[in-house]
Amino acid sequence: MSAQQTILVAVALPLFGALGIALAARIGANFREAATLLTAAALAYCVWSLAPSLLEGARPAVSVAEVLPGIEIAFAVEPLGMLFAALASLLWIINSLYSVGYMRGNREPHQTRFYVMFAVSLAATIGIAFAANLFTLFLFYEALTFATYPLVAHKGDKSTVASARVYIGVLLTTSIGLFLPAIIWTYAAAGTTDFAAGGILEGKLHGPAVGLLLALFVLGIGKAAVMPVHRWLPAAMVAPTPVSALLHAVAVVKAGVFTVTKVIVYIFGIDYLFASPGTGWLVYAAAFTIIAASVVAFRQQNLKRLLAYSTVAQLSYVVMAAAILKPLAEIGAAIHIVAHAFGKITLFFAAGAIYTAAKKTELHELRGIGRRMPVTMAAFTIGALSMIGVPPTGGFVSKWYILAGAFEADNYVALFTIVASTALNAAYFLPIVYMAWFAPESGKPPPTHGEAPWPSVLALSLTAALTIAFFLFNGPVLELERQVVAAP
Amino acid sequence: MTVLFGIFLLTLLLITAVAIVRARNLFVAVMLMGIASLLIAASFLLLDAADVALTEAAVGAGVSTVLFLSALSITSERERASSSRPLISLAVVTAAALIVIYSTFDKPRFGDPEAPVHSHVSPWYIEKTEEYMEIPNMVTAVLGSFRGYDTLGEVFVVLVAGIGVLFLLSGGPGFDSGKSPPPWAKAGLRHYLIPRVAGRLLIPFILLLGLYIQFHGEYGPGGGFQAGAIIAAAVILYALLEGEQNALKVLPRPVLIGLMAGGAILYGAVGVLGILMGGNFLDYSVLAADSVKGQQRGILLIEAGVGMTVTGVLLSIFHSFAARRR
Amino acid sequence: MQVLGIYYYWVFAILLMIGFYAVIAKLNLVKKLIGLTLFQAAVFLLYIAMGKMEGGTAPIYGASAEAFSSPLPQVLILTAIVVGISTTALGLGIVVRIKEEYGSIQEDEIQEIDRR
Amino acid sequence: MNPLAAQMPALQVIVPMLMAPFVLLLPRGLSWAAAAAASLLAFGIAAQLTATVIDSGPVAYQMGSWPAPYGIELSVDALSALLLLVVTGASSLALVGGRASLAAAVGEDREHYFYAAWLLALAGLAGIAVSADAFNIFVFMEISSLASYVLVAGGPDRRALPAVFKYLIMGTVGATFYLIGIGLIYMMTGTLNLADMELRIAEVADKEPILAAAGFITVGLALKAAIFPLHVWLPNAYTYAPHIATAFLAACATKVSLYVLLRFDFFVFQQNLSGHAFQFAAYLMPLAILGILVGSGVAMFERNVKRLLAFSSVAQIGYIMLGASLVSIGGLTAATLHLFNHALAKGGLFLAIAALAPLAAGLRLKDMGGMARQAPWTFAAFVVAGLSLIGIPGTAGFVSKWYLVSAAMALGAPGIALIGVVVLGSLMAVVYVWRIVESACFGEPPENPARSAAVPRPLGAAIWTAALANVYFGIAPGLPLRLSSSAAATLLGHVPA
Repeated sequence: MSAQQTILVAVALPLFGALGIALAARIGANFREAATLLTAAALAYCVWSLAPSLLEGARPAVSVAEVLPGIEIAFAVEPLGMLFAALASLLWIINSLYSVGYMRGNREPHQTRFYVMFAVSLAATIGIAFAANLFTLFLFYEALTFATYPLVAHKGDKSTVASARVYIGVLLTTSIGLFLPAIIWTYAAAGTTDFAAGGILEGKLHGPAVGLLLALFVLGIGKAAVMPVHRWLPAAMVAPTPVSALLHAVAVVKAGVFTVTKVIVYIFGIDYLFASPGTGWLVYAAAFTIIAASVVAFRQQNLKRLLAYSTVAQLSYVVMAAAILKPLAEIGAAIHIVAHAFGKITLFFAAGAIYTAAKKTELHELRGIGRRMPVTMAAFTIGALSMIGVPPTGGFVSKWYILAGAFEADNYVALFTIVASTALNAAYFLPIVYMAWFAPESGKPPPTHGEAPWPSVLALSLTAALTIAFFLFNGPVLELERQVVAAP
Repeated sequence: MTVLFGIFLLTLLLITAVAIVRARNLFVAVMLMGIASLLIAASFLLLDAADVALTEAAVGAGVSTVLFLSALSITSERERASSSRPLISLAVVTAAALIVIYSTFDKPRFGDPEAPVHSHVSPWYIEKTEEYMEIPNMVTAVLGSFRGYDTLGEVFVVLVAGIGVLFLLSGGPGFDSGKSPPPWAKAGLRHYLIPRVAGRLLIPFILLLGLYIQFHGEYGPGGGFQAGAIIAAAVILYALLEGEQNALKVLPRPVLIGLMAGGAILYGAVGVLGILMGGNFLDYSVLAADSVKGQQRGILLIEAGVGMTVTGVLLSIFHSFAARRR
Repeated sequence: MQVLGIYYYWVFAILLMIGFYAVIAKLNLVKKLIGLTLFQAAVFLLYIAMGKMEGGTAPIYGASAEAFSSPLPQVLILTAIVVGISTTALGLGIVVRIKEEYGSIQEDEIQEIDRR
Repeated sequence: MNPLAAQMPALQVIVPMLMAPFVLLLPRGLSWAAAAAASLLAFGIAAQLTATVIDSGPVAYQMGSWPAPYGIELSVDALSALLLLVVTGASSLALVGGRASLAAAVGEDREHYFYAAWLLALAGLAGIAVSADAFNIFVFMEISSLASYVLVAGGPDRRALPAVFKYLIMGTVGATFYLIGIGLIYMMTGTLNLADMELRIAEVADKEPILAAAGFITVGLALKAAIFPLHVWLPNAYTYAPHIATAFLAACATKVSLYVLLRFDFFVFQQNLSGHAFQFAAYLMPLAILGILVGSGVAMFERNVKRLLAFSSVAQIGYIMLGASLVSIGGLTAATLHLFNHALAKGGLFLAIAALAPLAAGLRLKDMGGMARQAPWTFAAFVVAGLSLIGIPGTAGFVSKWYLVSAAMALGAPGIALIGVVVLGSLMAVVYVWRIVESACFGEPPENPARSAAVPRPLGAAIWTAALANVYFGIAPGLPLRLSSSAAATLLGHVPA
């Protein structure tokens, strides 16, 4: 199989997998779950098989159809996309494992629809990761929005549907109202929307137009959840936990910040953007989002909502890192995508496991729960440490690079933001950890539950392990991402 | 003299039109419409448009009046409320009229032989009718052949109207499948001696006039449409005298639908024959060895088609209205 | 002759206006159709008047005739008259059905019934 | 070469037209089959004509073999070919899929009248598209209009009757305005042939009768095309017509009037009226913008699904007008392309409504509850067509909006405002499409056991054909794009640089 074919297979595989899952569901639930895991594994194999050649500098590309003159549906693999696809495909396996435990443990309805739409969402995610131009990316970006809608509205009751309406409303409004005009503007100015090393807009736009276009992109890519377009993310927390975990901690939000990074690196070009006036505001916007979201997270009483606001803040780390416009910071942005993914998915898994086992969702209910669910809470602790950025977790590595980039750019706003938000992160995560391990158990009659079903526990242990592993073995990833900012 | 007469006719027309709009009794309005039509027809005659005058008289004073009256007998005679938004309507209407009057400022002089209407396309028709068709009536030549495609369209407009009325009135609460016709439908004016005798005397002459106009159209004013209207009028008169059911016995519904469809098919078939004989659609020259003969044959056939369809449609519409339970 | 020529166009305009007024302002559906008929008849007058040629005769070849009024506008209006009566017939068919369904042919009353 | 090939422009019209009287005479059981066969044949002819136009340019045809300004000429160029594909395609798809739905709406005892009227509507619309003669266009406009009145009047609800009466009155006023307009032009030029008219109008371009004629023709056709604010007949007519007829008419009826408007404004007037380019843009652009915003705005709050989609049509006509009012290659390409793409989307949506309506208690939004579960496949197709209506990439609707926005962008600063309008309209489309989707997916299914069982197979196939066409022409818009850019070049070729 040539690299080109592998790309196409990787995009199509989850779609056929979805069909297979729907068919397997007619035989039985076990077959359906087996089909899901099989598809996930096959996808991961496909995606990961592309990595070695990429490290050696290959850039496989394939074009599918030319929609308009100069506008193609085409795929090209480059380090950023590779990292994102590899991350999403790896975590899908673990997430599927977790879903089996969660969905069965909670006796959720419409499980077939859940698995099918999940597979479709993954196809869209891989499409985003491998898109060779803005148009293709936008196509899959919208596909991801629509594919995740039924997952968010899974419960189907009134308040869920209302939240799902906020979700799709914000995402569609921003993408059609801002992102799409930005793409058309780009096309009108540059004559192409292809991602190219060093950017395509250099010399094509001047003065405040650059800042305006950047604003259209950043606010239009609603999935990146930069304030004030972050509202959909807390709203999406009405979804079942596996959806929150994979999609709203990994695939969807990461698709957002991934797109922002890609636009900054491959459409504008960091040097051009750095030289253009009126683009510095993005650091401030991201910084504001980080601080504000952290403050809001600090005030939350519901665990999932707290995690959601923490995600909003962490996403803006990536945006801010990309907006620092220095090579080290761009690397930091890329690996923060990975580091945050491992940490946040662990936290969500833990939250879901607690809900499955103990039906608890509020912070004050978690007193002493560490004694009943030690594995889960251990994983939660690792995840929380990664969020704060404490070694030996992945979160430390990426923060280090972002800090280095901020120093390089003499960007004191960014420096201050990182320090301040670290303190805030610690302030809202550590009390939970402390309470879970050391506070006396409350509640009458005293709870009798133990750990969640084993697939869930296995899954969250794996991701916790990955969080630590990323601190220790991040060499290949760093090497890959250096290529992003290497001279074209 | 002509000028004064023309002005007199037009002024009368305007007065009638105002009276029509103001009349609260719809029956009166419809009768006034007939008069207005006759006035318009007379004006057309003054303007050298004999064919159009004949048609306007047959349609406006004849067919249209019959249709309106049949509809009124089912609905109601009185107009209840008057107008809505008269001021806005007046404003819109005045604006339209002002544009029309504005448009007449720079028009060619009335009757100017050098006007584009007379100098561009029209002389060709006047010249070539003789050459290609050897028939005196240029209106028939243009209608039947030079612009025969328009006339084909016209036939199908009539056909749609027929289909539409049949469709609309073949359902709904007033639909009566003919099983229990009201007594008047059987009798008509049969018990009134004088109208009956006079009418019966008239009918053959009207039919004859219709046939004459049908086949004389190439020489004088007339043609399929006018003939169809007149023949239909004869049958309608018969229906009024002898009762609608008896008229249906003479020309039953399937026959009427056959006439309707058959006329349209005949017209179309003549056109298709043109293609089959190696010409274009509606090219009659190829219908006979001699192209002039072919043109004449073609015009005769399509006029027959027009007559059939018009007769069929008008009678179908009349019966559809008449058969409604009221 | 020119007086008559201008007069034809003015009558066309006024007749158009009268018919159009009945179409928009009248609430009775039959009256609207009557207005529509007048409205169309005005247009016929426009066409026929422009086809008239000074000193011409009806466009039928005859012994003495030398100049003819144009046959083309007459043909167009023949077609237009037929189109007009077809529209009227269909309109009347609809009015009859409206009367049967609603018991009224007044626009305002029908709207009132539908609103209920 | 096939000897019939030269006759294609005529056959395009007379095949459906002549089949209509036969439908009246044939046994009742055959009327649907005859109508569908004639419609499919017409579609084949349209495809053949399109191929000819792409290969070797416009096709002209002399009716009765009479030379051009004297006889009636037919001519098929890229624009008419595009329109012919839309008209015949919509008719064929609706007829093939719509038998059961129409039988239920119209009643089997009178459906042969209905099918005959359908064929005449098709023939009339096709006749307008191929005609190159101003008066001939009037005649065929009346055939199609009268036939459409019959189609709308076939609706089972009695409210169809006042709706169709309003449609008839406004349609006839529009046609008569058009007739006055061509009468005035004829008075000044002595010709009815469009090409001849364009040449001869140059000498008299600034005379009052021509200016008044431009006004009458524009207003008359705007009435027929339901351009805001002359759209008032459209919502009720579309709402109460039989669903299948709505699909057919919504896909192509108003488009044909728009086509004639484009022909007149660009072919006949554009080169010749002094300052006309300015007038066209100045008068139609605000109306187009208002149409987009008001149509979408009303659709956002409308409760009846069909009327919601009808108001969306008012907005979509606004997009077409907006593209045309830019008077540029890009704008006209966008306009003609949207003409094609909107027909695909709206046709698909109304076909899906035809399939869903018998399953629901009514057509209010809340009646749609549970539709996604009851007819998942049909509803999926509905969503695909809905996405195309919004203009999501990967669907046909996106391509035309892309062109529209690009054309507006070429204007510079004022273009930004237009882009704002397009974007706002699209967002409003998201809202009204999503209201239907949401109530179908998550609404309470009404407690009404009297629902019929399933969507008929042919209708399902027709709906999916339309939905897939939306996707296909969103990914590979080569054919319509080629036709519409060629049409735009031809239209603009008549405008002085």
